[in-house]
Amino acid sequence: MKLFEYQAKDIFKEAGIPIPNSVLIQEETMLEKALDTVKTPCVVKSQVLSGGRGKAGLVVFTKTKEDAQKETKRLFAKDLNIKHLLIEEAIDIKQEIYVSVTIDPNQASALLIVSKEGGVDIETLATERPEKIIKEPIDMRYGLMPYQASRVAYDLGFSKDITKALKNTFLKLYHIFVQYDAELVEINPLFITQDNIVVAGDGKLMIDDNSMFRQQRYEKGQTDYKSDAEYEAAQEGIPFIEFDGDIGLMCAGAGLTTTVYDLIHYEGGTIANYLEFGGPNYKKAVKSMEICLKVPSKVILVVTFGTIARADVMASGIVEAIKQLKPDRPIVTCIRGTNEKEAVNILKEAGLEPVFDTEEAVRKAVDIAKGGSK
Amino acid sequence: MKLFEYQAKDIFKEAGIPIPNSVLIQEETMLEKALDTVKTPCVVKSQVLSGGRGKAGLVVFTKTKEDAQKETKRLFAKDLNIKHLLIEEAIDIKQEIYVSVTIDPNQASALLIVSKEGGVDIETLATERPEKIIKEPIDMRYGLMPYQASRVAYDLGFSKDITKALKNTFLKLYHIFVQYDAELVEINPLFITQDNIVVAGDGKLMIDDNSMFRQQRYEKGQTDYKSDAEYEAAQEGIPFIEFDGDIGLMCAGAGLTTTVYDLIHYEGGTIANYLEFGGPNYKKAVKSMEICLKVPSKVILVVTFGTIARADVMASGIVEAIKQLKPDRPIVTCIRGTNEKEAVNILKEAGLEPVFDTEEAVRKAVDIAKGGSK
Amino acid sequence: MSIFIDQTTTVCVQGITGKEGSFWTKHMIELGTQVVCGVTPGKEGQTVENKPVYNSVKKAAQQHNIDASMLFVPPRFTKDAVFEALDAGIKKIVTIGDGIPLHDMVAIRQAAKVHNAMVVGGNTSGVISPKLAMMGSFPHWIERVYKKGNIGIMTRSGSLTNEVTAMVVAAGYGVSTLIGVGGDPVPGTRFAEFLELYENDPETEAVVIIGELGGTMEEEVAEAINDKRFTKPLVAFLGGRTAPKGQKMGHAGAIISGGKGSVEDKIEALTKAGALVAERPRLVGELLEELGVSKA
Amino acid sequence: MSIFIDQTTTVCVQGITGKEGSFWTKHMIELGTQVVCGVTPGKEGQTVENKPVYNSVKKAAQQHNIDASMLFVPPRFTKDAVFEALDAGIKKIVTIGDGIPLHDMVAIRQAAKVHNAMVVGGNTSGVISPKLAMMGSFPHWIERVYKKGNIGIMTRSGSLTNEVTAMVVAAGYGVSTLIGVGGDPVPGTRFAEFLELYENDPETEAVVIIGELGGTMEEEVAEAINDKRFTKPLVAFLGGRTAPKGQKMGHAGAIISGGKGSVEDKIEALTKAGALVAERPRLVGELLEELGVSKA
Repeated sequence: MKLFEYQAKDIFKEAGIPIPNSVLIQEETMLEKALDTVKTPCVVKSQVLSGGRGKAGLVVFTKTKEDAQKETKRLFAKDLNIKHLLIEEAIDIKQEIYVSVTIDPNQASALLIVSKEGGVDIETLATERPEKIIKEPIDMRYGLMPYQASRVAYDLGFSKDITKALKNTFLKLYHIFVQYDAELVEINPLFITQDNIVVAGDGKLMIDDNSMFRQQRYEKGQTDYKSDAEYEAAQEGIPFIEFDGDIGLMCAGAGLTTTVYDLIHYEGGTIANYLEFGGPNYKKAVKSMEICLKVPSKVILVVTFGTIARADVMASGIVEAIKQLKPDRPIVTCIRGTNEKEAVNILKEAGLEPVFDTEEAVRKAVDIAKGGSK
Repeated sequence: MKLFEYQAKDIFKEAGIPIPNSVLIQEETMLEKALDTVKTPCVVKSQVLSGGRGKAGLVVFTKTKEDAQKETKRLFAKDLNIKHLLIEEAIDIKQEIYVSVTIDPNQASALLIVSKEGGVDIETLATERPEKIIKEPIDMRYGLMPYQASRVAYDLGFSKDITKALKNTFLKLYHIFVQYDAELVEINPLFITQDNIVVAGDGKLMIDDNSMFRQQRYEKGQTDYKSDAEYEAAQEGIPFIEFDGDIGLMCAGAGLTTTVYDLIHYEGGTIANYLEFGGPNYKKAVKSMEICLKVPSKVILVVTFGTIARADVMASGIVEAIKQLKPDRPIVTCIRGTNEKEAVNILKEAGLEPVFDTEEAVRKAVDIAKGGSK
Repeated sequence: MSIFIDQTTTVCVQGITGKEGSFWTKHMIELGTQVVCGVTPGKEGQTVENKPVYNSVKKAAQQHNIDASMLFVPPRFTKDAVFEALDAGIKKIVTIGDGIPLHDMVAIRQAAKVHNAMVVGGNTSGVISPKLAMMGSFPHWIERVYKKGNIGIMTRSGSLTNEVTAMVVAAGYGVSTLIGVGGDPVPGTRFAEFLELYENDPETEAVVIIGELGGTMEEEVAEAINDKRFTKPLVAFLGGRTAPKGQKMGHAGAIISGGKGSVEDKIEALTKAGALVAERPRLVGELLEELGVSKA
Repeated sequence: MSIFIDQTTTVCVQGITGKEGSFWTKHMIELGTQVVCGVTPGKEGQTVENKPVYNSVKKAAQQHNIDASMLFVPPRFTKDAVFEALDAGIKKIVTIGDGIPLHDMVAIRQAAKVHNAMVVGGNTSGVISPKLAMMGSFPHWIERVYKKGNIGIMTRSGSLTNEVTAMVVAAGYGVSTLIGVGGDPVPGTRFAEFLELYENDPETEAVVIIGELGGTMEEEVAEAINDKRFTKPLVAFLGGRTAPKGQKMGHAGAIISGGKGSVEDKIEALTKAGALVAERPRLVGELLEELGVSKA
């Protein structure tokens, strides 16, 4: 689960990492009071989870109260669908640093990643000038040791005060990483102010979804989802992503799904949604199809090759779903795996024309989507 | 630092280990109210740090209110110097178990120690029937893993409910061990009641003295010391133990001190006190002698062979102490080590007769104590 | 003979009395797997498929010679169960659980390294050598997939494995040993770490890897070929060529892999190393033929 | 030549700019020790006794070949400093700090084992080979104690070491290498673990151990003699024969050592193994003579 900037910064603050003075607002009318605390010049920051907010005009520096009002109005406009703005004091910046803690899957360690060239796109920096990036492996049995944090901080070559503040920031960031079962915790940029204070300019914290059972603090609410269909799927525990193409996908397994996704593109088709029909969801055909039908699409394509997810159970589910939901669009099925012969019979008996080859099923769905034969 | 039973039990309770219903009282008049909560039959338990409280009559089972009153009065009598009594409900016991967590210095691991034969003297059991004791090594990098706690619990052969409760008790006890930087945390006996509940019958928790800087919860108060001299020494950070013999010892280093202790006994002498004059205390001669003079003794024996603790500094200190305090008893010195020649000169100039050999010094002190020549 | 597991490997099943555990134990034995015992705390004295159940792996290991342990354990208890197996000296462990906490998997992989052991999984179907033995949850009865042969298969995926393997079999080949390393970001053992086993396995003539976007496991395979640590023919199929970017892992994920991780990068690395990459599952068989791999 | 440290051993001093660090660095060099550099975070660029100071051990190790590290670091930072030295690949570490937290010492000893390194201390004066080199805080200028010779000495104590060693020297002997293992309940390295070094050291003809009540280090020495891992003459002096019982450690401490730990037990174990135990410091020299140990 990806947290919003303001949530990450709350956690930083609690851990003792300095953050800029700021107020979170949910509507335009709250700005006036926020500016009593924050003062102009300030930064108006849209709380959205996508990257590149600056380039997209979703984070704006404003000099005057009037500017701030104008930007707030613009960003709260309905079509942008932004729920929160963070009104944050403008910091007098001397330097920007990059800091993060994440996992190194190969070494089975955590990794403290630091660069003196923060603020920029760190991915680009990693490719073009990897020597600008310090990577310190952390044995998670011992945690980040003070000597490591100290060594990395000194290697950056700042004055003693800043070095000490950086060392403490690294140690606190690692502590957050462990405490929140994080995939990634990142401060980019970490400001060094003209007064030689270290302040978190941004905050990213991704909690491992598999650890949510022991991370009770954050639960996703309806406003955290892009659409009602995604929210409804999440309530059922069904992985679901909405796109804007023509073919609704009910597929079992991430690997098979991405492959079908590729095959559809090879055939010139487009995807309306991803829905994970495998794993524990294989018995949830009715609910799954109900969610798929909420998304505009021209055809629904079901592809499975199941192991524990039995083909006959899935076939029966699809038949039941069609009976109950009476879908307004064609359904193409390619259901294989355990008890696949029974599955074929079930589908045929219900009057469907099951396909048994993935590529053939994909071609059929793309044909329908393009307006070809049903 | 050794905690009292009631302090250890507070910690058990916070950690979720069940303890008997109890009330702590500081004077006789508090019993009445305590018995409103606890009811008779109850156990009246003296809160002292020495072992073998049962045999010494310091823990008494009382059937009636009158019994409880009688015992409370007896135990609060001045000469026993008991500050707290724990009035505890009597538990209907089916079985007593021994559980502790401590360190294995050789393996550099922690050790979960469990025996189905609790309540008895575990030291004796360890010598006589070691096969009755389960020792589970704990890699402190990982902590006590649930599978280990489970395995040990099942090995005891109780019903499923009790096994589960024991497993949880082990895990919680280890957690306390880590949280409090313990040398030892012990529950002996751990009761299994007639209702198959697991309850801590006693509690011992020894916090590592070297870790007290990060264990802020417990600080020793004046009432935790056996005498004013011990309290005063502790305030100065000077290790000090009071005995009831004739020779006051100001010695540098634990090894040399125990050796001098042995040599005094070989010569037929007895010890009035131990005072650690080495380490950072070598500059505290005046304060050290002041403390020694508070304890009844016939002679004060100073033995050192110092490294960082310079002999000349210690000699000057002793001379200064004699000048300031005008001791009422003879002082025998045997001060060696760095700058020992200067030390001899300093002592001689002050009119003392420094000895240079430990055995000779011991003999001289014992002679004086026995009433021989000064 | 085969790699990792064969008909002589003695297997303990942790979580044997559960629904999944007992179901797949039956099928593992059916295929020929030497399941010798099981473990479920509190169930000692029971049997499953006539195999004795113990309260702890240590106790099981005192009674039986155990080469490998198969875990049917919920994800949140997987770390504990793996550590228990390692503690009992077991060097081959398969865990299929989907949803193991990330930090737990880091601890598992590290502990396995320290113990010089191999943990396969999680989030996988396990390991199967058709007609010989399996540890996991494969529908080995689907003959158009689990046919014995001379192709070693490694995969990060579940149903895609069935899809691709069915194509390999359709082309006239069969499988020596199939290893599902698992779909999690930190698998217990990585593609490249199994290559030595395949290299030394006389039953394996070529290897197929079924990869996908993200991570660097496929690049590590390319390195192994470059370093001549693996010299047999190798065909890869990679899902996710057209997947939308950055749906999940952020910048730092990309940094660790030094800007690698896209399917394009993987194709480039593998192709440079001399492996063939199939565009569609159907083509995997064709490419094996192209490399002159014999049909049994 | 000598054991653990000699005039060729290159030494880094952690905490070199502190009062203690700079004082003893001077004396270590004076004796002949090859101090090559020091470490104090934030003091890089300075020098102490003409030796360069670095911000981290890693950086020091990039500039110098370091065999051993000497720590003058407060007890509460000792664990971090030892781990830093181990991380930099240093295999011999001496830490003299008195007051290292118990659980930290457990971590230190365990990490040392994992790294195949030796940590001497804490709560000790360190290691000295008279006239050659030292790591620690010995008043090596006291000639009636630190005289070169053929007796290896190991001790748990500070001033008692001076007391006993002075007696050994008074009897006409001298010291090959003196190792203070330290007075804490969990020393980094134990008596018996040094015996192999003394056994193989041609400069050492006999060993004296200065022990005391508590723990099992002396019993382990007896075992090593029994197992013929140590075959040279050995004399022990043990303080605390008449000490009041149980002033500190409770029951569990006694259990670990299986009821051992009293001076009586230690004397019995050592005597059975064939070692001689001196009743008083003065007698140590006599017993060495009794064993026929030659005077240099």
